[in-house]
Amino acid sequence: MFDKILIANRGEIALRILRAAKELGIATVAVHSTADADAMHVRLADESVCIGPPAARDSYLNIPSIIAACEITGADAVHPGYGFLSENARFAEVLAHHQIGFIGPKAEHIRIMGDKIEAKRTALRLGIPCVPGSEGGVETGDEAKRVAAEIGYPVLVKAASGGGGRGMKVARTEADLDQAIGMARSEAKAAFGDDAVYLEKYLEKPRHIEVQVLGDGQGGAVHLAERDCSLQRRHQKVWEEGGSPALNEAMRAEIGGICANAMKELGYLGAGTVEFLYEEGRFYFIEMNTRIQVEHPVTEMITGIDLVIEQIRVAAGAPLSVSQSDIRVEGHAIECRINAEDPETFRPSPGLITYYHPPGGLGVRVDSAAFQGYRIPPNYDSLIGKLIVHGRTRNECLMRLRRALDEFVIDGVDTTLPLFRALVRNQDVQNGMYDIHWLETALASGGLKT
Amino acid sequence: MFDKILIANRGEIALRILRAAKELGIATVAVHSTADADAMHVRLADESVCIGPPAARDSYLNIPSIIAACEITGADAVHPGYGFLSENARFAEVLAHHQIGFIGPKAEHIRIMGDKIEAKRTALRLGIPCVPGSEGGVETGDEAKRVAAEIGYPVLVKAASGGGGRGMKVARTEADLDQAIGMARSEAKAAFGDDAVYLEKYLEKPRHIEVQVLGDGQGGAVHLAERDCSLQRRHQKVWEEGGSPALNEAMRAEIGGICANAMKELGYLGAGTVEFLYEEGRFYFIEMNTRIQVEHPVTEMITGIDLVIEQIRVAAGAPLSVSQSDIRVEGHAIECRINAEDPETFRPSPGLITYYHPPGGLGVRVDSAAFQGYRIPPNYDSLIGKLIVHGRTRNECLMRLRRALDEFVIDGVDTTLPLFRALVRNQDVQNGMYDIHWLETALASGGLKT
Amino acid sequence: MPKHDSIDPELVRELAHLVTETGLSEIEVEKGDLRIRVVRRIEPVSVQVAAPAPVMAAAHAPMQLPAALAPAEPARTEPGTVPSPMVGTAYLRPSPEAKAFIDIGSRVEVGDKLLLIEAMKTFNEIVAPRAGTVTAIFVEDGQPVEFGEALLVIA
Amino acid sequence: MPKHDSIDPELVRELAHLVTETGLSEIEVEKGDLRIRVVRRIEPVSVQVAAPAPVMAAAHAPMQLPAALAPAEPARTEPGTVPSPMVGTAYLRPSPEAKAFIDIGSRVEVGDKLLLIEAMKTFNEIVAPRAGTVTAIFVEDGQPVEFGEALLVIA
Repeated sequence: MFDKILIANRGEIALRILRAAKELGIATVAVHSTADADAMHVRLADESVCIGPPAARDSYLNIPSIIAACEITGADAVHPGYGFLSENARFAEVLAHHQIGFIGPKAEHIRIMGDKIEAKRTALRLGIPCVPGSEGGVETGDEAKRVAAEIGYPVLVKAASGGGGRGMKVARTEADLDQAIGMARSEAKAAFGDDAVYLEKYLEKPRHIEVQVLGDGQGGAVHLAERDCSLQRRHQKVWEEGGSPALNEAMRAEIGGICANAMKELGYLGAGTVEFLYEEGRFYFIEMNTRIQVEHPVTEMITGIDLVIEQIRVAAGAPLSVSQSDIRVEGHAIECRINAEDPETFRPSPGLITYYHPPGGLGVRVDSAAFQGYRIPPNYDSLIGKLIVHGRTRNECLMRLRRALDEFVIDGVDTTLPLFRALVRNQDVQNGMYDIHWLETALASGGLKT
Repeated sequence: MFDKILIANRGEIALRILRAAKELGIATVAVHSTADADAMHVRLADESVCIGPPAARDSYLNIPSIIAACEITGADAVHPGYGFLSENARFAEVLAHHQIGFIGPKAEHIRIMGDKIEAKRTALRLGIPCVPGSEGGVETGDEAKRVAAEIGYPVLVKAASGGGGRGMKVARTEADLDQAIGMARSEAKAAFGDDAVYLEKYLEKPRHIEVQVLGDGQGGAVHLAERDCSLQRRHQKVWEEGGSPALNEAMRAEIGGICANAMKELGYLGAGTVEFLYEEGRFYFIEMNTRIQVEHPVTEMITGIDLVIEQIRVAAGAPLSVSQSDIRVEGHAIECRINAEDPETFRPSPGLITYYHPPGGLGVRVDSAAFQGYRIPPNYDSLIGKLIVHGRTRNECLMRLRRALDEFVIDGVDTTLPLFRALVRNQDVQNGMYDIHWLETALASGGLKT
Repeated sequence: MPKHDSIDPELVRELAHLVTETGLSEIEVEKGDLRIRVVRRIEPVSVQVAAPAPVMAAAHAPMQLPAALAPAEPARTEPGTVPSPMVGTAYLRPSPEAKAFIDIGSRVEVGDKLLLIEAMKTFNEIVAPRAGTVTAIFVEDGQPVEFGEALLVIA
Repeated sequence: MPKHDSIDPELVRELAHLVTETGLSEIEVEKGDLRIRVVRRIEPVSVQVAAPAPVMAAAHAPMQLPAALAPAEPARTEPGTVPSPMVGTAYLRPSPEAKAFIDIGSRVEVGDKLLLIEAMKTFNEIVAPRAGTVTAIFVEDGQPVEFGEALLVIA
């Protein structure tokens, strides 16, 4: 096991990692920019090192500074959290070169999953379902019809050289196909000078469902069920829950089993998330995140397994402490990402927290580095805390979340708490009837006035 | 189901009840003395009524005032919490007379368990193991020897008219018995003018182990495993955990089954606790508490069942929502009672909380009515919060408790947090090797210097 | 010569808004013989008024928690105020048809009946603790009252 | 004659923002007969003791959290202080046997070598940003330094 872990991150995830290390009896080093000198994890760490000015590229993204901090403190492993250097394969290699443990996957797996094409190719090879399409371009109208019939309507006609939505047309039936291809070709020709197009299945109202996996790099791998992260705004997850209101036990076991087997075959090490779009009973691979995720507590609450502790253990060479049959999903959990933002305009609201009182009681967890007197620096993202609530049923969980949100007090800055108070009272949310467009639509229609 | 519950209590348990009611969608009325006008549960309740001055007898114990508060608010049930009127059979009857629900057991069961002799008689009748003894007085030395041999040495010779420890002698072997009886008789004669003595099994180093039960008053009853509350100071529980480090699965199931069956036979309604002394594999009934207990969260953490919600449900006439086979003990939980007291002298420390920051993260629960800016009134007990920690194993739980205690900040008043920081680091506590005398001894020897 | 009406209420209002806008607790300005001080008490904490009798809380909106953490408002404390000695329902007349025990302007002696408070089907007579004239009655017939709530004033 | 409108609300607003921005609790300015005082009550946080420089924290005792929540102290800011531009290990001499680049009292010109900071097996030369006399050296040979940590003073 490691003796001293350097936490190469900030905010709530830095505190989260610190907690795991303390619970394992491992010493901690917090590195921080000058803007984070007063952060809670810096105060709670055994040692701290200021590694640079506020700009992330000069501090949290500065590999030489972080290696130097390891050297002067004698840290024998680094936990990168999420964001920053967490999916930087070179960082993992530099650490290895300095004989410092990287609490994350093997560099090669970070690299594969960081490349969209390589990732999809790997997923297909491992038996993970992907969005079906024409593979290459379609030449003739007949070929297009054959492919479209295979993958099923609606289909998306996409410019091979495309981007930014140009050269993209939806064909809902075979009757639409010729026209869609024609329009896509002309747009593509005009925009990119290349009229080659290909077909892909078009998902109209998909959900975002992701499977948490854990591997020991020695052939051991398990899945820890799924999280539904469909409630998004500008591709940022806002509300995550597990299990997904759209899945049943059998579907959960099936997609989970597929992911766990894929990770076994890959020899994957550490925590990871296989992300899917989900529509009408089918899963379509989007990407794999080779790190711990913001929403990992949802999984911890329904499985009782501390994912960060498991990350540390397997990075230190231990086999997984749990087998698939040990993992039981108990009840339901929901996470709300509380941002220091105006709950209607989403304008960031950095500044001094003048009053802070988190909710308590049964089934309520708060992961936050905020405290009364903390000044949220304007230099980083606006996530200041996560409220995670567990219940024996989804309904119990929703009722508990409602009362916990009503107890939560953060004064001095704007927060998205009012948005969540509106969401938990919304009929569609209560019914679990939402897809990845739902939140944007509800916000645009004013249906979530806080 | 009830529409509006009046919470006839204060402090953390009032907040606890409020949370359960909110999660059930039931309106709440907080009644309070003038000293508690600013309390958190008063602020969070839908309605509040000031029922009297600080002295409990004029407010929280004043039955007419509480009934009047029900009348003016239209509350259709009262939750009495613990202490105050919670085990007052007459209160239950007065409420019934006013057609107001009492969230607690039937008055007759409160009455039986409130009378030590009647309680023991009932326990014996229901098959609950009690401290073995001579039943009546022992006349001759031979009779004494026969009885002592039956119940096993050491035995306690007690004056029939005794009290306050006078006329009590321990006989460790048969050789000691005659002398012990002689001395007890003379002391008893001198003190009470009656030299009648009787014998009881003497427990030298017992643990305090209690079984949580829940009945629906309709013949349904379950047990929710045990809590070990041996760490006590002046008969006040300080640290409670479940399961007991002294029991294994089979013992847990056995004593739990005995208690559940007893409650079925009794037709018990609501939450209750059967308290035992435990020594060398045997349980000895002390008393039964016919209310929710301070340490109930320990059980909630290992079973996932919200005991206060269950109390409300069965009081409203619903059958139990769980059967014995649904109840699974998962992991281990420990509760620390955080008092506003000097951690060494235990002198109460009421006053203004100038900074308050509870710990967060996985497996950590805080039940507290304290907040920054709260002034702890000098009129009531010094319990200001409970820290309850859950882990998959007792060791994980201890490590998590340690880090949570290190995160907990309460400034402005003295608290017993430092005592718990010492306890969680103590070898005997870590090994679970303690009995009901351990804490007093450790404190007296200075072995727990904070 | 300075005249009191040379104090511009608009300036005071502006300062008052400023103190709120900026989240401050106090602003004081002085210019010549003009001095204006505006204070906003913010910390739930710092103001520990001695045990105020809070009027019955009207259903707290669940989301107003921050506000709810502000201290309860102090009770009316005009001299001569008669507080309710119990929780219950106040009645101003002995029976629905009868006339009220007292009206504003009534002259009362020590021991005169003022009103009834019903609790647990029992009507409790509230009598005058002092002699004087009733200058205010805060409760209406049939109104629920808390312990310590101001009932009326005998001046 | 003093006129109240000579009190500029913009100045008050600016001061009000200043008190918040700086984390102070009170600012009072006086100029001639004009006096403005803005106060912000901060409570627990209000005790802003100048804490010790966040030099590498020596193992925080786990129980000293309340104290640990006090704000970190400002770094040494004597004029002429040369802060470390990077994390690493400081060396005062080019090799273990050599003599130090500088001593207290040394006269340095812009660009003169002051010390080395090793990070990732690389020795980085730290040179004088200004001319003057070395009046203080805060680090010892082989001592780890943080970003921004005061190395020495050139007066």
